[in-house]
Amino acid sequence: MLFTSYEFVAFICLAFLLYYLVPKKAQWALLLLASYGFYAFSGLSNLIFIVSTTLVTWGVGLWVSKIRRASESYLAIHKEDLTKEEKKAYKAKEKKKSFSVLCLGLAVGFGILAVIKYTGFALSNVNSILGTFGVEQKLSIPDFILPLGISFYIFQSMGYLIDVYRGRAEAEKNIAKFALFVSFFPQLIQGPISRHSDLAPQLYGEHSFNGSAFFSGLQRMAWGYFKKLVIADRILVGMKTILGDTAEYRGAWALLLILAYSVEIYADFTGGIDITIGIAECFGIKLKENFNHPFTSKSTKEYWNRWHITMGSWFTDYIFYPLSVCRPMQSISKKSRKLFGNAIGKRIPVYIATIVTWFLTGLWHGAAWNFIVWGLLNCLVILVSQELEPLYQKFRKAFPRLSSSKPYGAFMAARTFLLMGFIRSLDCYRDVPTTFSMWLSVFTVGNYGELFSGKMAEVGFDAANVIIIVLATATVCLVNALLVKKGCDLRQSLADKPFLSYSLFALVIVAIIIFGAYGAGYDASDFIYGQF
Amino acid sequence: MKKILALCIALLLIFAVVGCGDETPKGDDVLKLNFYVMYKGEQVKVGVEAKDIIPKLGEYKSEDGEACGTNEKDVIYTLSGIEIETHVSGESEIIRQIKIIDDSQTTVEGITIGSTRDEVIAAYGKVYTEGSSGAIRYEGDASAIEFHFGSSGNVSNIYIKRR
Amino acid sequence: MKKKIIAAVCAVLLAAVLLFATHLLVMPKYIENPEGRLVGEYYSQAGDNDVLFLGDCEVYESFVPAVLWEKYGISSYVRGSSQQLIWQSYYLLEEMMEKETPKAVVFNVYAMKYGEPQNEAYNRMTLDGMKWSSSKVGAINASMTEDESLVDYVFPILRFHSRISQLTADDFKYFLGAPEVSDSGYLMQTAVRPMTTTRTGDDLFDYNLPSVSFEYLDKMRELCEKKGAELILIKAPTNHWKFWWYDEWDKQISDYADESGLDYINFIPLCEEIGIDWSQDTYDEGMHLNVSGAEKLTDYFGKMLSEKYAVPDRRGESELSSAWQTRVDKYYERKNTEK
Amino acid sequence: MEELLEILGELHPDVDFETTDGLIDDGILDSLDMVTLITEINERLDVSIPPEEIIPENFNSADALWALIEKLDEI
Repeated sequence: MLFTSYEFVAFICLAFLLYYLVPKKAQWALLLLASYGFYAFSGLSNLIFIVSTTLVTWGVGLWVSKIRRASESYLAIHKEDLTKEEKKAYKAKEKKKSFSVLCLGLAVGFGILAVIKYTGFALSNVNSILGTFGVEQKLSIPDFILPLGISFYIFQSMGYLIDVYRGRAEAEKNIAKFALFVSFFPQLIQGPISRHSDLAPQLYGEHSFNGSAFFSGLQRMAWGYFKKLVIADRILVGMKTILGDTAEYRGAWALLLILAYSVEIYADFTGGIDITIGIAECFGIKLKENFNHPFTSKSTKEYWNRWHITMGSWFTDYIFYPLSVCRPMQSISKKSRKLFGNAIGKRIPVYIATIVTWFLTGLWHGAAWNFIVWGLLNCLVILVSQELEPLYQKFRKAFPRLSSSKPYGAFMAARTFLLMGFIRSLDCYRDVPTTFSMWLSVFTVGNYGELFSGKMAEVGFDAANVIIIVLATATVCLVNALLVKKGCDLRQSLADKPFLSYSLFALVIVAIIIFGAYGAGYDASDFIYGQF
Repeated sequence: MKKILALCIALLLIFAVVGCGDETPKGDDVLKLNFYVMYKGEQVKVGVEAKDIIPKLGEYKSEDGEACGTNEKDVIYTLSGIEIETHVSGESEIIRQIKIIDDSQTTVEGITIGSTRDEVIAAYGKVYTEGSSGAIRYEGDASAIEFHFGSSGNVSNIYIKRR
Repeated sequence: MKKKIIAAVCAVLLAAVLLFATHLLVMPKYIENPEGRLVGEYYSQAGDNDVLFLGDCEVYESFVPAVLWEKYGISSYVRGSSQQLIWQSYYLLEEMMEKETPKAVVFNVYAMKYGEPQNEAYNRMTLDGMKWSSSKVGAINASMTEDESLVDYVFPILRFHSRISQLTADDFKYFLGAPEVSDSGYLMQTAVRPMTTTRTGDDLFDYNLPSVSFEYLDKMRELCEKKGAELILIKAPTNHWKFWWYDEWDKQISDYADESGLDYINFIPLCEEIGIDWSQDTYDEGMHLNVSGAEKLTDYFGKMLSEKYAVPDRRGESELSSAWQTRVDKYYERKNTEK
Repeated sequence: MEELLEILGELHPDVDFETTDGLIDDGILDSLDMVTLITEINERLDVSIPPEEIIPENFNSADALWALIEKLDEI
């Protein structure tokens, strides 16, 4: 069920109504019912996966925490009569046991994801390798339809398991409550990926109706719908034609696509997250922010601290750090420092960890070479800029006034925006070679005149459409500028001026209804991240 | 504790079996053919833009049938041996039906006006549906072919229609 | 707290006004193809009609209520619309029967060849003109294609909002509504384009008319019986391969009429007798009659209605005849200006 | 404690670790330094800092870091 469908609007109104009617103790149960109702809507066969993930994660979580508690109580009892070494040995043994149980849970969880999402991709690669060696018969590739949001709820569950193993989260005993944590419907489609310690207490807590909080949640939702329907879906209509015929639309059109896709995916993704956070806010639940004005970032590293924050922190906490401090990596670090000296030596483990993390991030985005190359390119840019850091510092020292001036800041932001735009267009094109040839064509084919010819209308960007997109994007930039300048939450500062905030809210709703790209005229498109 | 995990693993096995079990029914009952007619070396198919095909087919007569209430219309192009019916809506004119009207044209499978019912069944197989008019119809992927029989029992008209 | 309530009310009003203005702006005005305005024009003459016509373009291009009144004193209305499907005809009848007690209901059976929803554009042209009633809801539910939803009918702006970027001068000119285009439901066509084609309809794979059509015909019959009106099935005269009336269909209708004791009149073979000349009396080469053909057919059928079906001549009633006099004058004025 | 200061000094000689307490928040230590720091500590102070302890609170100042090391050491 898409966020932008009539069914969802009806569903959400009903959910809000029941949520505040049902006794507070049962509110979480209602959320669970709503979540499974929402999920069943996307196809009953998908339920198998989310149910099995929930069961396995819940079971393994309990088992791991049982081992941990047993070892802690044992150590507490025998605190005096065990020497330090014995205690350490016992702790290591218990840790190993709970670690092996954790690995079992992770293997099952990631196993489900791998089987469903990547078998097709893996087999097709095997086939192509077989093909190069002239082997005729090919493996038949089963096409699994990707269950809704599987990448998100599996990552969230696995994150929970690791947190329980590390003692940062309490294993949930009640399976129904845990099922809600895994399947909380607003974040099913595209995250954010929440941590058990943040989300669970709020989910099971009791929430009484608070008018202003509810209204501020509605405002956030309306803002999300505005970005999604008035900007993202309108641009998508035009993009489809450009993407459909790469031979025809090259050079200037490729650049147009890159810029259009940057705005489109920003509006689509942040809009979707606004809706998700808005819905949660109406339920009295605070979800983590997933974006922090990404297009103001002056470097790629900063960009990835502002874009899809919960994914970034997930990969950092559960992939990057464990990988960079695990024993094998430490021995590499020791050896490399011995061989290449301190400067290079200390970089190698971090580089390996970074590359592996970015490879997995790319793979997680999609089962295709486009996404893997996308991940590795991002990694390359980050590592290169890390190396050039001393150079930047020298530059900043040499021109202190210039480097801290506003225009230079704007230049860096624009540079990062363009760089990210180019790399991100790997998502759109069919395959990597096409994308690279498109990038090249931007500089070689000089057909920028065509952008102002009738062809724009042909593609779908007719005058009226462009005007609406530009005006809507300008409003979004204006609001973002206010948010950045004001620092505090815009909605709070409006709270005491009801006339202004209510009429603005009404205007946003009216703009969505009139200028939104929805309904029979347009085929309602999934959230870009929806098919994950 | 062991029970819980055993339960989980068992459940996983079930889903694995269920998940990969349902292969889509293969089988030759659905003809994967797309029916078309070869006319002056051109492949005339349904569901394609008329402007790509019709100009290449030589001279023709055409008749309009406007729809009431909208500016859409149907057009029938009469060529030697075949008639092509299109539907015009806005700029697009899609071929909707090809009709073989005399024995100067045959289907790719070699059937024409006057062929017998058995010849048709021999050429297209036994899997067809029969209409109240006694006509028989073979469903293809995106098109279907119909053979209508006159009083003599032989083929009187052949239609290739969009599915 | 009071301030908040006032603010909220103002905001709601603001939104309502903006949405309603946009609604009026983006609603299709049906100026080039006026068929979209026919169904709505009935309400100005609802209430006292002895004969009601129902059906698709064949019906609103064949019968002229002004002539029926002028020659036979019959008060009638043609509630036709483009590709009016049979269930739409039934629900329109149901709506009219709430307030009217006609002597005769005339239904053109051509649309019975459609057994399932056909096309959104035609649905909107027929249904958007109806006032909201249980009949309208019934008609919508029976007519919707898959990508239509009831919400788009309750709030048409949700469907037509995308027209905001394709507005024309007509949208602003007829912002508050367009002038009446029909004469009691008859859409005048004065052009003359003689019939040229001799082609007949293609062979059909299945000549059986859909069973759902007969179900709705039964419902119509029961409704007319309940209200004491005579249901007359007709097939308006057409002579073109696009509106071909197959003999097999004709037989099924006449069999049904005999079984259920209804009259069924197929005007096609009667064209000679009526005096319809396909080189003069059609505006689109034989598909529909133009005004001269329609007047001939209406005169012929008016005689039948008054003699065979005893539809009363009410030219004596002063109030009704003055109302009809204005309609007849308007009809002739339109006939002279459009020629 | 001295040995810890020595390791920190090797990484960033220009920073006075005894007084500053915002190593992470002020961006003095980035992920590159963190990993090297942890490897050094594990190796020279015979302790193994698990990944879950890699949180800003523990690394923001030398004292916090030393507290972490002691906690890991005396169990």
